Amino acid sequence: MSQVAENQSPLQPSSQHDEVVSPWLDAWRKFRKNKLALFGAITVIFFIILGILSPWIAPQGINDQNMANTLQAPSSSHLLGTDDFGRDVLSRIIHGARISLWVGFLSVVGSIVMGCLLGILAGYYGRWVDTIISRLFDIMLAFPSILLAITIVAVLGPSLQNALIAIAIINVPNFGRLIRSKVLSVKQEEYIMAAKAIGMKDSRLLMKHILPNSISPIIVQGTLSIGTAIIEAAALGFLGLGAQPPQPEWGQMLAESKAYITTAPWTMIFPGLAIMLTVLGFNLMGDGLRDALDPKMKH
Amino acid sequence: MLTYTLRRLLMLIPVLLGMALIVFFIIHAIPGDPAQIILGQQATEENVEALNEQLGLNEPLYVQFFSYLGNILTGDLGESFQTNNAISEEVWPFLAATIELSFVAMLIAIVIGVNAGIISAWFQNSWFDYSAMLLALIGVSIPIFWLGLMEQWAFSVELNWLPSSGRENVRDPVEPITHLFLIDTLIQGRLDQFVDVVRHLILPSVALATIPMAIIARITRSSMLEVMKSDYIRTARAKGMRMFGVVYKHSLKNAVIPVLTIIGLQTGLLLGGAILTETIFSWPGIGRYIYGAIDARDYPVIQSGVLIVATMFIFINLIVDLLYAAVDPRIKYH
Amino acid sequence: MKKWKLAMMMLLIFTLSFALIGCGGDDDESGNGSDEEKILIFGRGGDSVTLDPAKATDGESLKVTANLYENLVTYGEEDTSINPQLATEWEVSEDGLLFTFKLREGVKFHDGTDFNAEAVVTNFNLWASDLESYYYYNSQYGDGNNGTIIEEVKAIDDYTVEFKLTRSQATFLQNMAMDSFGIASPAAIEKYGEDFKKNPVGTGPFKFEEWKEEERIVIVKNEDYWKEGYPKLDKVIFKPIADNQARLNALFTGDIDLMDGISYTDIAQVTSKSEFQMFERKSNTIGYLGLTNTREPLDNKLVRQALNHAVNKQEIADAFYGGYAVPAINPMPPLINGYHEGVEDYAFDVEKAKSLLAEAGYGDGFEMELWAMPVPRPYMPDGRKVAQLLQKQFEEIGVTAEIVSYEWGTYLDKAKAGEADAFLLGWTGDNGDADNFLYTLLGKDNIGSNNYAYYGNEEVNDLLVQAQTETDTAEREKLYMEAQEIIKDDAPWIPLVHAKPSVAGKENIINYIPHMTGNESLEKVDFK
Amino acid sequence: MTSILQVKGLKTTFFTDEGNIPAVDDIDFHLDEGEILGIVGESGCGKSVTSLSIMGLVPNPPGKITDGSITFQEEDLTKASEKRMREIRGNEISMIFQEPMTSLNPLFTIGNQLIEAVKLHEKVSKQKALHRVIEMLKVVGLPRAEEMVNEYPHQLSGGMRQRVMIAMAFICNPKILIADEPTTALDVTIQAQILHQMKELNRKRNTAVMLITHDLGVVAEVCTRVIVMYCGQIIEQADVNTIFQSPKHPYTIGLLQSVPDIREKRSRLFSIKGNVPKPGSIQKGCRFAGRCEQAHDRCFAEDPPLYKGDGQGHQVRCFLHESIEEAHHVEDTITSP
Amino acid sequence: MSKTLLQVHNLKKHFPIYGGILNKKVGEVKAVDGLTFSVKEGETLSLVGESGCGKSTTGRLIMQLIEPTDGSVIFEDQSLTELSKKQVRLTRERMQMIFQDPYASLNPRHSVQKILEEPLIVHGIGSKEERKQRVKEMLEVVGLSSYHAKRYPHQFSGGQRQRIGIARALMTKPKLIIADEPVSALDVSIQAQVLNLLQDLQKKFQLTYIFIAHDLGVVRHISKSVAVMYLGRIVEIADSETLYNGALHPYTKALLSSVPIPDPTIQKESIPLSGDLPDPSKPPQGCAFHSRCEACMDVCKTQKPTLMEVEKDHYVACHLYEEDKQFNDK
Repeated sequence: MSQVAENQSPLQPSSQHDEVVSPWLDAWRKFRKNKLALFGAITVIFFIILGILSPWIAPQGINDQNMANTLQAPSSSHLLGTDDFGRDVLSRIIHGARISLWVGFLSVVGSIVMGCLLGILAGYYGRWVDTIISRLFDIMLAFPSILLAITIVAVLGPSLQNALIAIAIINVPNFGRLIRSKVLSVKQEEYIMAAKAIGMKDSRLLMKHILPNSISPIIVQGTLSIGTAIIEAAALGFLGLGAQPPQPEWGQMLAESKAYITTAPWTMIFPGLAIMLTVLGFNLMGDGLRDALDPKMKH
Repeated sequence: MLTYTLRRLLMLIPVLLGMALIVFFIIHAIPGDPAQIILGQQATEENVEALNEQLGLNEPLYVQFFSYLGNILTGDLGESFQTNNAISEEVWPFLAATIELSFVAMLIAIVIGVNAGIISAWFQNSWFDYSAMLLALIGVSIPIFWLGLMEQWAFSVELNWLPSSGRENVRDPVEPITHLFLIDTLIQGRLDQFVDVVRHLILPSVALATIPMAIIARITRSSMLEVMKSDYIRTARAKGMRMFGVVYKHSLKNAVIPVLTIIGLQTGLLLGGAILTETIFSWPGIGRYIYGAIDARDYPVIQSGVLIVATMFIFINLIVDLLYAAVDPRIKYH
Repeated sequence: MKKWKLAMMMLLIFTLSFALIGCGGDDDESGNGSDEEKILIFGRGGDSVTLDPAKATDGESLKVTANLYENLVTYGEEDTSINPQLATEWEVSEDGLLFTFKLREGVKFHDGTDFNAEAVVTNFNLWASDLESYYYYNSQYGDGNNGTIIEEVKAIDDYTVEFKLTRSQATFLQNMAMDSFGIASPAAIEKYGEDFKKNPVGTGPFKFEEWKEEERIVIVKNEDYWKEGYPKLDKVIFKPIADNQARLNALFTGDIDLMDGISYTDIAQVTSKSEFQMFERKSNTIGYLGLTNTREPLDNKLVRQALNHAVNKQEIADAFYGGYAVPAINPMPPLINGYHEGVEDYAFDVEKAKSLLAEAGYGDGFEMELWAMPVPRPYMPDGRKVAQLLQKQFEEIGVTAEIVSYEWGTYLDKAKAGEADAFLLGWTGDNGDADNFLYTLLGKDNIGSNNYAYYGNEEVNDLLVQAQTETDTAEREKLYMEAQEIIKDDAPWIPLVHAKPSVAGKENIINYIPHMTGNESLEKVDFK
Repeated sequence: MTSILQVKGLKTTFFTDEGNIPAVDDIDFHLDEGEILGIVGESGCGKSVTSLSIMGLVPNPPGKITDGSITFQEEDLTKASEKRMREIRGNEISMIFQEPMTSLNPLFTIGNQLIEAVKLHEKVSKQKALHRVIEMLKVVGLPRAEEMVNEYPHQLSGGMRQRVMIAMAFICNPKILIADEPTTALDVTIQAQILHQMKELNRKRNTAVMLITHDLGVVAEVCTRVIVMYCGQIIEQADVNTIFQSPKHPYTIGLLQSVPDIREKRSRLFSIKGNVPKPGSIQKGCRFAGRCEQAHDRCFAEDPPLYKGDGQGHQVRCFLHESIEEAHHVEDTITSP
Repeated sequence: MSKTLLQVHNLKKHFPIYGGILNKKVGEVKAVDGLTFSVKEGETLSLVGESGCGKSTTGRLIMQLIEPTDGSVIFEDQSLTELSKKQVRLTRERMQMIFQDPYASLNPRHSVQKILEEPLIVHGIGSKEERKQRVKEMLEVVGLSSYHAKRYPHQFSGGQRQRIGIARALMTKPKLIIADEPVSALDVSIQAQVLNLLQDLQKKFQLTYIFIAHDLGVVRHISKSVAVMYLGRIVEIADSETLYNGALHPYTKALLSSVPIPDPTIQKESIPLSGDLPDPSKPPQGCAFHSRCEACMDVCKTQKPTLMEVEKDHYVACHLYEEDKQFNDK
């Protein structure tokens, strides 16, 4: 013992004062340095705040019609103009932020939950479970996703909630596959072997080692998917299969104002820009998260 | 290689069967009576009933499924409820329209996307890199239906440069041979029509190309960067090779593999995902064909249409997988 | 440096693409100069389903066949009066059971065969032989028991045909003029069999040339047309463009000459441009908000009346029909014989509505679903928007309406099953007769069919049934007026507007008169 | 013996987010014609960066040569154009790397990659180049050379690939071969083969070899002269026998003693305490002072210079051996130009 | 004599190779093909061999981390291959493993505290406080400081990480430690530290080691006995001194003479072994080594030699010595 202690005093004296850098802290530091990602995060937060505070900051309500004042060009009283009901476009976009973000977020959470469940089952248990689930994913991916969403909405009936469900379903295989492959690769990692070697139960292994180490790609993919989900919701809204009027969902706003593209382009341009900016925000943020959390992951 | 191909083909069977099953049951779960929809709002009850009988929709679902499956296996895709035409004969013009559009869109996406990706990787952190990648990010963030409308507005309505919809000049329609108009017009030596077809293609194909272009550019860049860091690139440089050779000979071929995957996936997505673009640009393609059929509850058309698209998707990806083997000798299929 | 080569290539690509964009930017001439062929391109929302008019159930099919076929009698250019076409004159027996038509001589089908009495007999017998396929024949001349009210069609001589009925039908001639009953060449029917729907042969001003599905239908001038000097056009192309906006763009870029189904919101755009004009189609439609009479609280007449008072119809007409609609009072458009001018509408009066609600026991209002159709219909271009306006107007009287929409087929199914509270719907007249509106839509017998509102007034039903067999025109009109008065009071619907689904076209188009049935022959249409 | 390569005051710095890290910090050495110079050190000591600096292949960004000169045949490579460097690389100075598995492009045949190496520097027909390639492959002891030119890297074992790399390096008859840990990834039996091969080629073609390794056994077996590096600096330099028989720097001594020897079983290995300091974390003073048993105050305060010259070129960077310098100072100044 | 702690008998692991249209099994790699050996308490047995010889697989087989195709592993008189999954898990309290790659074998998202106390949690040892205490102790034992417990693996150098790995293996006070190439990823000076630590710990806790390595120098230094493996089989097994001074198998001899000796005065000119390791899925007929063996005889090409005791406690699998043996037996 004495011999051991004697030979082992190998650390530099300064090291005691090193701060503890957890992987999350490390990731945050990297993220913070990425200007584009930060810009994305700020955009996203901006829209989130817009969504949360919409009842208070929007100059008008969702459905404050003014038929005497329709299709007004942007002016000081209506910064982004009015639509064909004389409603303030800006207010509707602000209210719409809540809907779009909510749909994006909830549907992605739904996809993640379902995808995780199936992906873990497939990746961890392998064999026939894997075969069945993987084939199911193959089948779902072979469907053109928007067509699948349209069909699901056709079955359930057009509404925002059903659009959300449809979007959640069509994105399940993306997450399922991701998690499955992550589980498979994490399973090969030496620290998993090490954890097994200390006599760990499978369930604990899954919860304490495999899942936490699969989480960062899920976060990254999840962030990016919120963007996609918002576009998908807008597309369904655009086709009249998503949010129902007078809900100011952005895609549905586009559908409603499509006819005015030449006479009142602002009714068309601004909701489209809102979608694009929000999605861009999520994409930038997702990219930044990827670089920070999981530099090895591919685009 | 052959065995691998065969094995992959064999693996398709359960996928296609599963697909047929799922399509069938989802579609039959859609509420609404096809006969009613075919006959319209003003139809009488008896007429509806009679049509249901005639279409075989009174049979139990599983009977319908197996007869449908049996028909498909014998190559019979069924008849459209709406037009009573054999789908196998009816579908090709639509499919051809989509194939032509997707092909051109993919061509644009690949040519611009790959080159932008290479240049970005080559001049990493240059202004070109930054702006190209920001554009690519915007590209994946744009709702394409919105982009399509904006294009129409700008180039067709306001500037009147390009036609806003359709595939050809209606006044001087193309005589279809293959239904791929670019080819048909060339076969017939109608250069004026060819130009016209190209002009019709520009707006929708650019809208459709946006997302894959952006994705391809991003993947090409990151994959190039990764390859350029690899040991064998260092070896190539240690041999005294110049950067251009290194990039175009050694890096590109290696970087192309992930790009190939994406191209495969995206092409598949384009085929089926063109619904929105096709709607906006009145492109008589398969997406609209199926979408219209959903509206009309034209079961055989939806089933067969979706199956055709999915099969194409699967085959394109199979081809991509086989292309890997051509590019990458490491993938030796036993 | 190879970098330069790359840059040069890029430059080349860009130049090429600009060249492509540039060329043809100015070639939007319609090609309708006097020395050239006169080609009219008609843009519309959807493709035809069949070109056999007798089998067609959709307007887009009949829009084409109206130019290929002719009937024994036809409607007036601007109304639904009965005029000779292939029949030059006709007689009706006293009891209304025997119709004798004198046929026009010297008319030939497009395939060169003669039009004669035998051809008429063949057509009518064919239709009677398969009531399932010949849908309109069944609905107009069927007796409801898989039989038909036309007992026999007989060729008296080459150019005389006699129809013998089992019971008198007030609308017999009115029906005869429907586009569905165009006379086809028996030889062609024989020759093409199942494929006849793709190879139409009639006697009309235009001959069929080509049908490329979802792309175009081309019909060309019938050089042997019996009406001297017609048609004026050499060729008409029907081009389906589903999206309204895209269709309008196509009009503006010169890809098409005429378009129907223009969004009412776009009319201003057309009228503001001197190169374009609007053609107004007389209304043959009713757009209404059905109030399902069996559902609480809409089963209460006072509530229905209150809702009627709450709606500002003019606002709807202005906002979503661009003025191309008139507020509706009765369940049928004013051009129809038997329309009751004297019925007074429920005034737009919020206070009145509130007091009626209070009287009905709903002083605090109530909640209901407000269904809006997801697809544009001729009688209502944008149901969701109308619904939003209605929602707002109902809100004024304390009624909270949630807008619900289903996919179109489902929508009809569910509404038919009585699952809707209030629902937007409408109707386009088939044959320009009051029966086709009042009985079809509000007869108790039609509950579960087209009486979506579940309006079950026995008295009204009796009046309407009685009118069906009444051959005296004045007597008939009286019956219908009586029914309209009762209906107004019962308020099973809120009749909203009679839309005038208009057509936009190039300024140089002349003699185009859109018919209220939605389909018209283009024989007189010409370019300036 | 004439020096073919002269490195003076070379400094290569990596500019990273964590600060500027001098991976190679002011090193001087020379490589003589036909000799095998060993550069030993633990990971992160800068030995690989040294070789990349000579080749002009330091990844930039983040790395950059910030000071010093590399004189190859009277030409300063740090000032040479990229075009000139390309002419030199593979032709005058070639290099082989640690990982034979990843150093060959997996998508091209062996023949293709070797022919490319020839054609980059000489105008010969493809046929002739192929001929040269096959011959070279035979020289490095690959028996099936004719077939092998049509094979892909993944079809070969690690040892064979490293031979291919050697063939590629020697095919243009370079004056210098830089071998960066060429056998580390290989099994001992294969290592023996490869080392043998390199020695053979060195002897036959008189190519100077710079062998970078962490394995003292390999150094003893192959090299004629040895440089020991620590934290970006040269700390000891001498001919191979001197280093192994009378090492002077405490680090060299410790390193030699920590190697478990196959010939005898020691009850206990000597071990150097502590860890290699993180790059960039070096404070002033001797870089080894923190781990040195004999360190005294001065070691922590002052950076010792490289004391040169006991006549046999034995140089040590340690205050303990200051005396060498003094004793031979005069002689040193006379011999050096 | 101390008692035998671990006995391995005829241990096999064959990995199937799939192929063909239906993805059927078309062959197998005999990664481990009939190993028999035993280890006594407190001793160190080393498994050496070149890459792909099956030594790491053997380690994992002993731990029951992968399921053997055949054979038995008897640990403390308990046949592990016959135990249920759960029972196997419980034996790991007394049987632990150290891995080659100190970067990969520590979960990057867990702090050192979490990593070290995990074995205790898994086996339900001690209260939270006790566990914390033990982590501190163990960190000191392996030469780290207790304040390191809060840090994450990426904050340590390679040598320190390997110490953490060792500490983790020791947490449950095991009897047997399987060390899979524990020092091959480390620098020479650090390697010596870790080897010394392992030796000290062995003395302190009476540990038994199975030491898997490819570096013959390291092996000689640490082991009591050594088994040399080639293509899934043991070719020679003996007491370490015997083996290093009097190796019998041609492969062992070649291996030993391939090791570069840090002494420039010794000049070797010949290469001890030519050729490459054969493809493990298609090993040569007969003795797997015959394709590279200088002393290859006809019999070697057809018959697999068996492991025989040629001298006392010195087993060799080579036809060269079979005759001697047979002769001796007669």
